[in-house]
Amino acid sequence: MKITKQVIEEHGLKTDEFLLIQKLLKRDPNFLELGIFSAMWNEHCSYKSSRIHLKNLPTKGEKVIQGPGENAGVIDIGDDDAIVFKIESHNHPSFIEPYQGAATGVGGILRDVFTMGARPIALLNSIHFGSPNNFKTKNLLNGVVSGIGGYGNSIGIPTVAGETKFNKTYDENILVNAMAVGHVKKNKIFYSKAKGVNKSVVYVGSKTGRDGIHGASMASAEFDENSEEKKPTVQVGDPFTEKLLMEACLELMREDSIISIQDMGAAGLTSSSVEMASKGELGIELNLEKVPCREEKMTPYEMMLSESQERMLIILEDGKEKSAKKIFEKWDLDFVVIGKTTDTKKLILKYNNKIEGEIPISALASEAPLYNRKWDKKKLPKNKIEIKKLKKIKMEDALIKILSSSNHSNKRWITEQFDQGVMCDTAQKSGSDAAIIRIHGKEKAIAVSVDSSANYCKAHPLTGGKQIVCENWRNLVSVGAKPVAITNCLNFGNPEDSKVMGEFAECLIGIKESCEFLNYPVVSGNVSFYNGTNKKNISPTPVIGGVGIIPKLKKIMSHNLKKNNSKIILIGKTFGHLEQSVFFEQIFSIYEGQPPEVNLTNEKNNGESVLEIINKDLVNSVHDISSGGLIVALAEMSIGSDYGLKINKPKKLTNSIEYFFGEDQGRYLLEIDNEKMSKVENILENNNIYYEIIGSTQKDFFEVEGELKIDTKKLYKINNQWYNNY
Amino acid sequence: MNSSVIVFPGSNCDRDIAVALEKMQFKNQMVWHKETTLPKSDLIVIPGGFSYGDYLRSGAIAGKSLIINEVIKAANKGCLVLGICNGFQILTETGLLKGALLRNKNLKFINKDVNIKVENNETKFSYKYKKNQILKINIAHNEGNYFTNSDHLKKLNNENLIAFKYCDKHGATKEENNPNGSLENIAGIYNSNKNILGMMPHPERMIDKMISNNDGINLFSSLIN
Amino acid sequence: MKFSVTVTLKKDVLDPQGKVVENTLQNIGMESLKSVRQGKYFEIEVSDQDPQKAEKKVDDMCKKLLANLVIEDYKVNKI
Amino acid sequence: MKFSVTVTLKKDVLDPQGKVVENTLQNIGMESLKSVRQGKYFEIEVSDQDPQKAEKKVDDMCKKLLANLVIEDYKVNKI
Ligand SMILES: Nc1ncnc2c1ncn2[C@@H]1O[C@H](COP(=O)(O)OP(=O)(O)O)[C@@H](O)[C@H]1O
Ligand SMILES: [Mg+2]
Repeated sequence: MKITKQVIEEHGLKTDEFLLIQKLLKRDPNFLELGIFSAMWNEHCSYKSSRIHLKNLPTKGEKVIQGPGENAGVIDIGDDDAIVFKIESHNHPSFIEPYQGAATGVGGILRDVFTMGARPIALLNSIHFGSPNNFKTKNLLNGVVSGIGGYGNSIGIPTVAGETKFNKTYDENILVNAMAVGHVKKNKIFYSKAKGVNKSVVYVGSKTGRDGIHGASMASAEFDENSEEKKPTVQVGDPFTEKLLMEACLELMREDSIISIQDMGAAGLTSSSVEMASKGELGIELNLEKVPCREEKMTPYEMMLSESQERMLIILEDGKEKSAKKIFEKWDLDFVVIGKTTDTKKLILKYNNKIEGEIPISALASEAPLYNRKWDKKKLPKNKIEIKKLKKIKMEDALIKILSSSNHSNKRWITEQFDQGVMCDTAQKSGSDAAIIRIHGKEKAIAVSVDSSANYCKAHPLTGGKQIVCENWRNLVSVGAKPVAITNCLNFGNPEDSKVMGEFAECLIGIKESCEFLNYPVVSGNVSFYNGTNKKNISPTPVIGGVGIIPKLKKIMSHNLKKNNSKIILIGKTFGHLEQSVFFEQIFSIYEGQPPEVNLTNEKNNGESVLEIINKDLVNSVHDISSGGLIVALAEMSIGSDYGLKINKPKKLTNSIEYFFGEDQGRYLLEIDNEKMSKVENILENNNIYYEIIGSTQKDFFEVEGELKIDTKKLYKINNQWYNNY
Repeated sequence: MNSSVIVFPGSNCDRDIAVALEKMQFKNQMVWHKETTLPKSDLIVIPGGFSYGDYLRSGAIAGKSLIINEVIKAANKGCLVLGICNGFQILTETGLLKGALLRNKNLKFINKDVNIKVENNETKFSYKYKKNQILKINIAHNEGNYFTNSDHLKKLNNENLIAFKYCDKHGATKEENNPNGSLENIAGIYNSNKNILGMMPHPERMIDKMISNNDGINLFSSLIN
Repeated sequence: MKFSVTVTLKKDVLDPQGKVVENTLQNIGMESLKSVRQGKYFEIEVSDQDPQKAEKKVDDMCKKLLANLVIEDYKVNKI
Repeated sequence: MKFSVTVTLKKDVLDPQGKVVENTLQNIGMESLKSVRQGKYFEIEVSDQDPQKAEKKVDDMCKKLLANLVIEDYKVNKI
């Protein structure tokens, strides 16, 4: 097979990248080697455009056991318990085949977590679709939701939280990000770093097929006359096999047999073997004729590049092959020793004893290209938009419009398709600020949430980056959890475009600032570039997944109003910032302007005070204020409960639209019993927190003095109809 | 009381039910599907989940497993058998319970807390409940739409073999409270001997107030005595 | 020897899946559509030489596993 | 006019269901079984009179809804 310019191009390699390959190998690569380089050097595996920015993120902390660089991050949650978590994107496959794309996305992230020895205990997802009016959207929504459920439900891990958004920026490129969270004993964490020479390299799991082989190879000569039949395809998920693989791996992990273990994700056998060898500064030799194959006549090229799902690579301690094999046989899975570790620091691929490829590991890993791409800084849009028409808007109409819109409707239609209760430790399900999962058999719990704000990030990436971390932090605080660490999935457009690269760089600066200030380190993550089509990039959409600790779960903190005639306290200052708000978007179709300012000091102080109030058991319910502003947050508190609200006229601001729909940051709503008010006020005053008592709960009506009065049942109906009518 | 929980590849509520049984003081054992003998058991539970991924038809493949023959033998001798969710589906596939569980009428997986009514409280599974007591129990299934022929349906009614029905919070068994299209809102049934119960709702998820409620407890406390 | 097997719901059993497909097809403009029923399809290869024996075997597979005769009918065809 | 449509996974696409069915059939004693692939089956009735037009329409339904051509093939037959 001749390596022509066209073949190189089809492998997504640039001319100078090919020159670098020649230099590193001191010769031309053969076709197999070229395929391996292309797999390892692509953006997805090499992080060549993002690495220099990612390295600025804070990744250390008192509670961090493992930061970025492993299959998933690990944090300490006290005693001998640790939590393993990570988020990953599956955007492109989900657009082509929504069910399978989303399903295999869930499967992939689960493997990242149980590879580390953790039993997965929760799944989350962040899904973004195009405009509901786009004719593709409905089908994509249906497919993605049933794919996520189809995999998660079947494997028996509760899907407990997530976010679903619609925005025309995703019309031709939806986002499907899946996050998995697992629990492990601190002394039983497994890593991917290989150790020792001449150790068995074992392949376990499903057989290898021609799934998802690098699209580039399609036109190559290896696909001959019957190429139609050999065409690479989207991967199909097999949750049943994944369940078996998970149980088998966890069973094997109870013994002392594993030196290192790595799932086969993107670039399958190639990236898993290279990663293990690279981390261990070793070589690895594979005998490809031993690879269990699903199809006949698979070539080394196909085996190395296949992205078949539900497979793992394990390096075993000497003499453990037999006992390990027995476990995998019990679970009806393949278990084959396909190679060994070596001291050559090379990847050597043999097929029936003939060497088919030989590449120094460093050439694939540490010496892979690294780019400092050009990026443009975004200026904060200066002019404040003046809206004279504001006075003409009836608050009730605006509220109803927002509550019945696709983005603000109740997501029950989606979450009821997910098993949220399996494993019997889900103390708080979807629909709340954050889900709460009890650690099995213990009193402690974790809280989890995923968040994004593409509109803010687009308007001003730096502020947007800051804001999502804060919003995520706030969500955990609202359920009484102390936020510990985050994972992030950075969904952006084409990094070769300096505008996109600027969005990326600045979002990361924002994320970094918030994480540092809040002591909220990044322990894992994933970058997805090239989201978009025909030079139209998606709005920058970093997604933050956060985990917090509740040391003793005594009472579930939720945002549903609990009692009649209790007081409502608004914590944090309200300025009435309407630009980039849902109100402007929905009512005036205004998309310009700057996002609300993020004040990290207030954010931290407000949040910590809320936690203090929750911990002292002084509050009935808590809700953070986010998109839609105060009024939407108040409505949400009422909708999920048996009570309404009576809210006073705002005292300071003259314009009530600004007051109620503004999206100023760092704010919370608390429902407090009358007799506990003085204690709460004391805490807030001691901590120097700005707050207002804005009203109280009542029966049957959601009411804002002089503005609106709506039956709570009607409010519920308004909020619950969109999906059923779609 | 000795209980056995049968574990198939793909079962995923096996731990949940084991936790519930142990909490209620059963001496429980997990039994792998490849076993050919059952430990001494007063109660056999076939747990929920996705045995064999629910491939082909939910419960169909588990219905052909080795251990199932032993379950059938034990059941025919009068051993108590409880099938929850996928367990109910497996029991119908083996013929221990009649009828079949079709796909939910909305063709979607449904997970939510629903109200069910105790139709018969005079069995070993249910006597700690009151007749017509309304329970709030979680359902989580794709195929819970109970179907049977009209003769058998008559028999279910005449012989008081309907265990639970989906209802509203006052106990009315209206169509709008039927989550999955099940005939006559049926959520669970007994065999003629009333030693076998199959039900779609998950009582094992309702034994802990911190997580949900306690409405499932009386099923287990009925059984333990 | 290869056989195709189709398994369909019995006439008196409701086929919500087929119904949804039917509605969707009508919604996307297939007016002349009268009805859709959905079922399962299998392609089965057996090594038996004798066609009759082979067909008998496939029939057996249907009865024992592929179809639930409480709710489903099946058909076997040599292909 | 009635048509049958079978939708099957493309040859190289993983068929987890077929695999499990195959294993189970072998386990319950069907030794001569070589392979099973599982797919979907539809019976479609249309009111068109012209067989060619009708078939074209059914073909259209397959392309638009019944099959995902990324991973599936389909066949239409008049019955
Ligand atoms: N945005 C990010 N922030 C922090 N760490 C990241 C980010 N993106 C990727 N990483 C880290 O880089 C490593 C490689 O990521 P990835 O290729 O997604 O893992 P995998 O090989 O498991 O798919 C992981 O340890 C991941 O946590
Ligand atoms: Mg990984």
